[in-house]
Amino acid sequence: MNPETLEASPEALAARVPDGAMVALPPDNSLPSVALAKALIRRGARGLRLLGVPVSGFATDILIGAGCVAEVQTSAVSLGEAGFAPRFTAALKEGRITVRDATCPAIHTMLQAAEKGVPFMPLRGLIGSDILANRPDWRVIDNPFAGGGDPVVLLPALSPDFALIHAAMADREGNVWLGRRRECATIAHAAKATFVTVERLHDGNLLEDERLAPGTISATYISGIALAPRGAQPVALLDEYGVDAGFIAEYARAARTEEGFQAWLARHVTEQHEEALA
Amino acid sequence: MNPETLEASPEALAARVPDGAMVALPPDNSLPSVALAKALIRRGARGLRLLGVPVSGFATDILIGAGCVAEVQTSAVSLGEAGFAPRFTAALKEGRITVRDATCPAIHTMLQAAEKGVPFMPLRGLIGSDILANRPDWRVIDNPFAGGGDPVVLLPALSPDFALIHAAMADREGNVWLGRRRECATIAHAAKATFVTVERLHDGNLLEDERLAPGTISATYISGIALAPRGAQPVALLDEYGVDAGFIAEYARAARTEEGFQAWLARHVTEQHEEALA
Amino acid sequence: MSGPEIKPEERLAATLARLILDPAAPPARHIAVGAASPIPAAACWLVKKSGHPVRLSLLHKRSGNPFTEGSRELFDLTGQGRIDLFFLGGGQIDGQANINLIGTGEWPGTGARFPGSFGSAFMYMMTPRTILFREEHSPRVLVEKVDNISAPGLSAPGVFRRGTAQALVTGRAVFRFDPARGRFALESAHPGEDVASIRAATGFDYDEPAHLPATPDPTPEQLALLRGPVRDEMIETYPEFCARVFGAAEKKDAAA
Amino acid sequence: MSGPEIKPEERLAATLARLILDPAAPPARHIAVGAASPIPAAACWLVKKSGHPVRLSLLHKRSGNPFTEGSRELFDLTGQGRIDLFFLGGGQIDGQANINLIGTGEWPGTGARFPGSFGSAFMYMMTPRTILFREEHSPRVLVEKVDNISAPGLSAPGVFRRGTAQALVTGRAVFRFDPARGRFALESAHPGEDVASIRAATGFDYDEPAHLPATPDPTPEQLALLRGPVRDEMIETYPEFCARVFGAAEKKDAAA
Repeated sequence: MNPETLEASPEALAARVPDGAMVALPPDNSLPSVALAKALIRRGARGLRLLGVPVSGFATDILIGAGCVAEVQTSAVSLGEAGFAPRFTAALKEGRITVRDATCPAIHTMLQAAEKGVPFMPLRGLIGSDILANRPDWRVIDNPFAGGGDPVVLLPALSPDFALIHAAMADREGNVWLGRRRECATIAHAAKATFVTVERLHDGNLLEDERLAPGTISATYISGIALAPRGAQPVALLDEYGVDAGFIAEYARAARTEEGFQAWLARHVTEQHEEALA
Repeated sequence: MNPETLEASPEALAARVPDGAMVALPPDNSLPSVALAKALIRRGARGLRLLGVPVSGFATDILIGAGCVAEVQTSAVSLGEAGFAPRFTAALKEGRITVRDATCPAIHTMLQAAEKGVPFMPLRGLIGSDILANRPDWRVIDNPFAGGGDPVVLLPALSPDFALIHAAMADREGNVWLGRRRECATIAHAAKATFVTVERLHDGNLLEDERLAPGTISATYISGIALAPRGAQPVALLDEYGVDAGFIAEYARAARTEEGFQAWLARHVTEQHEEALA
Repeated sequence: MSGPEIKPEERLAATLARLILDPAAPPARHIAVGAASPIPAAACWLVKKSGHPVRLSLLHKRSGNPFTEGSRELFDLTGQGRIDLFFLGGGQIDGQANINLIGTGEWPGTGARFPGSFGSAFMYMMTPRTILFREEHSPRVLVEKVDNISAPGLSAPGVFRRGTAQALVTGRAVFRFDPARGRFALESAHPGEDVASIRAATGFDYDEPAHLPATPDPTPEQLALLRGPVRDEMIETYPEFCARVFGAAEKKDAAA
Repeated sequence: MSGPEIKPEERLAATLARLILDPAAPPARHIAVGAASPIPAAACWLVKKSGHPVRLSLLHKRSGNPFTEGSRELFDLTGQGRIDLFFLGGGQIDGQANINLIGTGEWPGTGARFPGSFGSAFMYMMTPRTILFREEHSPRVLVEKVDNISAPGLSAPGVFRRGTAQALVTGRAVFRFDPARGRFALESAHPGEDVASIRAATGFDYDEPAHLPATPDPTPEQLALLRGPVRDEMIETYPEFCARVFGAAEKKDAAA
């Protein structure tokens, strides 16, 4: 592995994410790095522009609650069975964040355009939705391959500054295995830098193993890796551990109020870490 | 597996490919079904329009030599270390086939447009190439996201009638495992029907296994499967067997002449099969 | 089995299954079901366990997730025309079958904010059939005109669109949608409801039959399937729903 | 080791390595090498084994193929701007650095047909640096104007392009390309060649220095690397080349 790729901890990766950066996160149960979100909170990150690929969940809500976020671009913010995301909703109401609503395939498409190195990509649908009406950065052209009168939306390429992913394992070359959650590969291809927390290191080269290579992101795209066992919790990691629905429901209850959220944050993010370091 | 998905033999699949169909084939060592190409020759297929994704090799050359092909759309036809593809070259010279030259990423892009259900997709490069000048079906527009004066090529979606792939294994649900050769997944997504020959059947559901799922194409896209052990030979199959360079070199020598090719064909495709049936 | 009483969720699942199998509609060979939709999922399993050869793609099913390109694959599949039927809900649904998953008040939801549009702005237009489903049936949800359009029920001529709403199923009734007229028609009311109670609970205008049928009960065969094989398929993804509707779970939640 | 004699392929590999490391050119952090290119591959391995931190993506390397999206990934990587240097050849190469992989005569190669353009029409324009490499140096290959343009050496103003040819290396000489002038300049001639022999073998016009240097020999260190660690890396992909150039293979061809 490139010597600077393997960092000592999620904190060391978080220190490399500057305030104001555009940070892409996969949704709950699709390999967001909750460990890195917590490390960003602990370092007091400010002004982050979050991108939900294509929707946002637990990690986004705690980053918003902790005051790290200026803008969220996403197709939805939700805690799944635990309901609406309380800190997102409160921050939107109070005007503390800018929300740029999208729709799931549009987010995938903008990243695919960046992955391909093209300035835009078309997408069907969308016409007649107020999402389009509120996205001056999206355009409608007349499909040049039709005889005329076939409007189609063009979406601009989107290249996040950072993708933050939690994967099952990395090898010493810096390759990362995340199995079937291949939208994470597209995020990594589109992002300027990708930081990955992993459960464990893998002996041997993931790309040399025909069974593991298909679920691997090549080290080419990976700028930093840190070990963070259980780093997706409370959300699920493939078949390795499931979602902790009780924990998220408890969070949803606590985070209904600012005070409740701050107490939850102290207990589960700030103090817990200080205890671990002590 | 859907009862009609598993066929008794490659011949049964070949019988379902009508004359004149557009047939997509991956290149040598990227999982073309040579077994299906041979079965198409034995059934006397005519007028096929072959698509090399993105280039063409051994299977294309024998199909052309056997008179099955009317048109080839590809970025190159080559036997790799064994040199030019002799039957392709001869047929082009004699005007027996139409060649539509493309360039590798353009073929991927046209299939990705079909995969996404959009009428076109842009691609950088190409401007100034005679490939573009000879493709009236490709268009240049001014990038609507730039201030003007940024020409970019738009390529139309391309949906082959059939994709013919050789994979390592299929399960009884009709899912197919082909590992890291994920361009085959894009071909299957874009094609109207995908026929797959496999080395063997796999017990259990490939999509339920987190280690195998990332290299699996879902049965959703698969219209027919047949067992064909060593069905990629003489080209390679992942880590299961390598390319038989000597066999291909011998083919390249034999196929320099029409007579040499016909003798090769009788020995390796027609008679061999009759012996196996006897 | 949890006993003979028919739960409202069971009736809704059977109602959705009947709409899925509607012989007048285009065939539903492949149905996708979103994450937070246990009743539509139950309806799809009921169709499948009744012996109909339908392919189900259940989003966020942890085991046997059908997608290997991540969540992008659902939208690509739909773009390809391979998904025949999808379910959508809405914080608001209006009489032209527009849905609002954004929020009330000014954009982007200065009144009540909903989670967001998910893939609706694409799925609604690219799927031949959509069944709108929302248990809450009130003037707050079923409005004359949505405050914000996540996905439109109707499109201008020339705009590419494969289909729109087939029907709207709520906790009180079933409506059919006629895209030519841009208008719902009440088809049946669930037990306990009548013409007047539906009218009072609905914020948009709609057509009404001279005689309003009751939404049928699930058949005993359907109930047996729901409480047996359907529950078994759903328990991993929706443990709380299965416990509440179908009775005590026999399998353990894999995530517990 | 196969002995002290310097093979032409070894000189070419060392020459390409020197061009890769040219401090005046943009950095080559990630180089991709096409399938049928053993000499450029040897040059890249020589750079890497000399201790320079370069990432190599070797197409069609059966073991350790770096791509998990199939061959599309090379083009996506290049589109992203992550590939710094690529090698291209040509059935014809002309004085404006246009390359022809299509064929001679009318489109699509009614004279001699070549295999086809591969990814050249994209790679040449999207890579900051391209080294043109063709061992045959004759008026048949190096022509005044190519019959068909697979990929252009120069683009009209406004056409998006990251770079073009840095140099042209043949079995006889090294040329530098000046995109501002659209013209090659002879830089050095390999042993056995001189100003007149190069001029006679070249179909296009080019600039020539007052005193023509000889292309340097590989250093003893470079030869040791080529015949040892470089050969070991290449033997699986290019067994015949390794046997011919570097001497008897110690490893068995995996495909045999």
